[in-house]
Amino acid sequence: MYSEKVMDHFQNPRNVGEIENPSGVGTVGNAKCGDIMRIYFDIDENQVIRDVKFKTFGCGAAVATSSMATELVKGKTIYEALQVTNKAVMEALDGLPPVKVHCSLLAEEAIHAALWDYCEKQGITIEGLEKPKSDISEEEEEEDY
Amino acid sequence: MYSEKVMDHFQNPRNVGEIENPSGVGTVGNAKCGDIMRIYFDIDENQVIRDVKFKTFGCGAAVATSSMATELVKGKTIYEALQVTNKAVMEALDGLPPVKVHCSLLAEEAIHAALWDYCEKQGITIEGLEKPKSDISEEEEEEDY
Amino acid sequence: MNKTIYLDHAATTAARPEVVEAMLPYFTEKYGNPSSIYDMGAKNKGVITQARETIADSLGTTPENIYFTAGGTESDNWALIATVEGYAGKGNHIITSSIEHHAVLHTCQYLEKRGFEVTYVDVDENGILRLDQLKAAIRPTTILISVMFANNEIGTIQPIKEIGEIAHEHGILFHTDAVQAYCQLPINVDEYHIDMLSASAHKLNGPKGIGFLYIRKGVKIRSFIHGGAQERKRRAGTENVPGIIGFSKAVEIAQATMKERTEKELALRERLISRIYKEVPYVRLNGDHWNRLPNNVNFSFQFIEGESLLIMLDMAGICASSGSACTSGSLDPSHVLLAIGLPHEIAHGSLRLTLGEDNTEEEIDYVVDKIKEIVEHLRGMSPLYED
Amino acid sequence: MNKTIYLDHAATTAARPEVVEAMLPYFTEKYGNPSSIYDMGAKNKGVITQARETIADSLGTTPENIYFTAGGTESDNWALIATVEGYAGKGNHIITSSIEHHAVLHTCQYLEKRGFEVTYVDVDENGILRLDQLKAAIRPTTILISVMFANNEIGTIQPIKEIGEIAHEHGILFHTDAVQAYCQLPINVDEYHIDMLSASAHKLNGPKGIGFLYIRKGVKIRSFIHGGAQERKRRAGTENVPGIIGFSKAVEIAQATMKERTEKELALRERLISRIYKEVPYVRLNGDHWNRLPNNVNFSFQFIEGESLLIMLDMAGICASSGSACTSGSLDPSHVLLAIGLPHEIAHGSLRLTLGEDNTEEEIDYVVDKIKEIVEHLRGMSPLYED
Ligand SMILES: Cc1ncc(COP(=O)(O)O)c(C=O)c1O
Ligand SMILES: Cc1ncc(COP(=O)(O)O)c(C=O)c1O
Ligand code: FES
Ligand code: FES
Repeated sequence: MYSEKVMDHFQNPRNVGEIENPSGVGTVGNAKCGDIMRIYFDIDENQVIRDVKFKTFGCGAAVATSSMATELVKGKTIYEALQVTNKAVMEALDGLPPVKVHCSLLAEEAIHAALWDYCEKQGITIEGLEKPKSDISEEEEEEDY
Repeated sequence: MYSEKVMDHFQNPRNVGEIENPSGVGTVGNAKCGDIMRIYFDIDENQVIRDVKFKTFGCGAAVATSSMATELVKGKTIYEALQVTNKAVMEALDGLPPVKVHCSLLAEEAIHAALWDYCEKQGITIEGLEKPKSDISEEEEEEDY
Repeated sequence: MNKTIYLDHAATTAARPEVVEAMLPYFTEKYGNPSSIYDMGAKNKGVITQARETIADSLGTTPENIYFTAGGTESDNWALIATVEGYAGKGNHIITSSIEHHAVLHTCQYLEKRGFEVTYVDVDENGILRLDQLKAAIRPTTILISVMFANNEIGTIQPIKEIGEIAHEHGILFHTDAVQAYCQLPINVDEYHIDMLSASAHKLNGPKGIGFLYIRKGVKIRSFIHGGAQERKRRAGTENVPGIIGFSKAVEIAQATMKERTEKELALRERLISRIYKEVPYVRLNGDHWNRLPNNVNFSFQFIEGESLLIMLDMAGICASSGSACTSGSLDPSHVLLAIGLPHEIAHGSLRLTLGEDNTEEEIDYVVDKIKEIVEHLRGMSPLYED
Repeated sequence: MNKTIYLDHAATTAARPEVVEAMLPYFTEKYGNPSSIYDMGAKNKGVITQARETIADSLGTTPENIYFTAGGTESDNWALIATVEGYAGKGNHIITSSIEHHAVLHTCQYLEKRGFEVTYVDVDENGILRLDQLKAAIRPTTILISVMFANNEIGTIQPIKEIGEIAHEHGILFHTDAVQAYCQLPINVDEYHIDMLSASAHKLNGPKGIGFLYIRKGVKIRSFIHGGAQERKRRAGTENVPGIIGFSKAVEIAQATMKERTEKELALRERLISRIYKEVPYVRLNGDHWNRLPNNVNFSFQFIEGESLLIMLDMAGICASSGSACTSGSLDPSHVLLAIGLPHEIAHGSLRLTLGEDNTEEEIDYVVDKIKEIVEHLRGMSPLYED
């Protein structure tokens, strides 16, 4: 059901772990599927993401999107990181099955949550960054007949 | 579905045909299955059935019961013939499938009808012989759930 | 002739060796549940999708509109019951024909008990639906028209395209029971405005116990069999993977050979019809001679009764039927033959011969000879026949 | 280990070679329609009756009470829908349990939409029905109690005899979904006062797409699938002869080997349970330890999520599931695990391993080792786990 890229990132997830005293940390979940994702940023004085780690309690897609999303934002500025959408993550993973699209939203939202936390700590705002939801499950709809 | 005896009488029916100027003839049918049976008697002055013939438009069981019933009454007195029930015919044929029991009733009824015709012509009555129905289909019930 | 001559292909057919071969691995090796996560099971989901594609292609549609069922009967029940439940808000009236298979007729009767109203449109003496009656039967509350593509007893092919257009113009759903027509006639569901179509694998050299219902995208049909999330949540129950594979293999072959096969059957059919017509007196061909399935012959032989004829044919090695196999055990004459105007006793003397691609001219000639012999013998016993 | 270790026998099983062999002739040679008059077809009627006898014997009943269906789901739907339709004059209330398979639960929800009332009786923390609640739920209008024999996720066996007695005393019909229990546990329908019982062949090394419903003589259940006169006019559709043969062969073998097989499974089950308990921290065995199917193990591993675990097991060649296969595609946690009181996130980390007679001790040991490894790896990634 998953692409090779997904399986690769699932089996060998990049950036697993925690960062002590992170510049920003964000935790989001999906009450519906019960999954939880936490992303830690170490951001330098130039607003570049020097390091990023994640912990995920979730399905294969959740693990793989965490891994890919962290790869995509690593070394980027916080403004660039904001552009990393769930679509970009899915594309980088060669796609996800329809029921798993929400898992990639979890990754996008976790990045935003960590950025928000960073901004709050720094007392800055980034244009276009809204206060992230801690539960993304409301956004979804199920196919209905 | 049929016993060997039934198949034998179906394939080689005994007493098929007509009798010219019969002593008695009876025709009965079953409106439900559409089948029709006609039995001809040649009865001598001692009330013995000298000859018997039949014609049947009907299923395999109808043909076989006609054949067997005519065999059973041949050479018998009219009183003995009255005792030939559909049960006796079925037994002589080693049984019939449940849906085919009515076919043997057709044979019993055809004998009665021919006897009745004989009695009318002779102006006599036989105890226990009632006016036969020309359509036996009302008697049946179907298994219902 | 020492071997059996099978002339009851409308009742069921043998599964082709290629079909059985295709199924075999799915019984013992590739037996995984398609809903499973592990590869051994999940692979079967892909395999089912391929089968769905093969079938969708044969109807000019896309795979997501094909739903597997346990056979033609379930498909018919589903199409009727779940549709009228889904559209009960719109109305409670169904139109069908008087010569449908019992899978449709008895379902209609069931729905009548539940308060739905059903109009049974008549057919003409050849079994063709009276389109004027159909049009006149339409009410504002009509939610479904269900008319079979071709009849299982007399082989008459209905004017499906016209019926589809009428339904379409009135915004009424159109279901067709194509159990007999599917893979015998080319069918395009869009061209014919068909919203739902039932088929059954065992009628086309596939396995028994598997069928499908085509449901046009957008039709708000409910589930009929409730439970797990299989078949896009519309038909629950662990998928019959070997059955599905066998079905799609049978369709693949039947579609590829359709033209050649039906031409051959047509030639045999005409030989059978013309010889019987010429050589047996007091016969009647039931059903439209030309608007008819290429493999169907249905004759009534006056003065004789069907079962006796069938048993004697069986003794001569010939498998035939008097109409629908599903009604055996019932004593009533065929509702189809009564609907085309046959009197009771003639309806009782009917014989259906349905051809398959393996039948030969030699077989047909043998069958005609035997029929002549047997009909003569039975007429000799019949109180209705005076020659 | 290079070969696949199959531990999902509750989802489906491989058809045994003997089963497939028994079926084969009925695809290509003995393909006749059992409702036909000619010998080639009519013989199959006898063959089906024999199959019915084998199955009837296994339940301590007589063949006329066994009706073939397309699987467990259809049997459940039939038992519920057609019974309540048949007894609607008596009342409109159904009692079932909160941990039924979706084939029962979704059918109940469908019936609720049609105006029937359903009480879902709770289970205790081991999944055993609360008999006091059951008794309290009975109303004068209660027409049916449906409680599964054993649960498909946690393997808990219900006090069926007690439930049957309660139903019997109150003159209420009792249906049991025995899809998981049939041929794993001895069942006598009379002793347990069971009026209807559902089973599915593919759970016991038979083919997919065939099941049966036992209906006690006298129960006025209507048809669910309407059409031809098959199955004593109660279940229409051309009989799936190969499926029926395969089913009865599977039952014959499963009944003969039951004792030996389940003893073996029980030993493996206990080895699996005790090793996991000892060697993996933060685990919970779901379901009653002893009132449980001999082949069922269900563990929750705290802090990890089921799908990841399953994929990693699959990569290690182990086929397992998180619960019911039919709900894959749904994101909701198992209703069964919630019903026994598990919180959401723990319900998400559950693993069902269901054994079969071919599993070995060596396999079990390998599986435990792999589980330990994978659970540790996943916990290392989990934001919920702080060691
Ligand atoms: C026209 C028609 N509809 C429906 C059916 C039912 O199909 P099945 O017996 O495969 O369920 C049949 C054949 O039996 C048929 O000929
Ligand atoms: C308890 C229970 N009931 C019903 C079913 C449905 O059976 P089937 O999928 O064969 O229709 C299953 C298995 O899927 C089951 O485990
Ligand atoms: S299923 Fe929820 S994160 Fe994947
Ligand atoms: S079926 Fe009517 S006489 Fe046999």
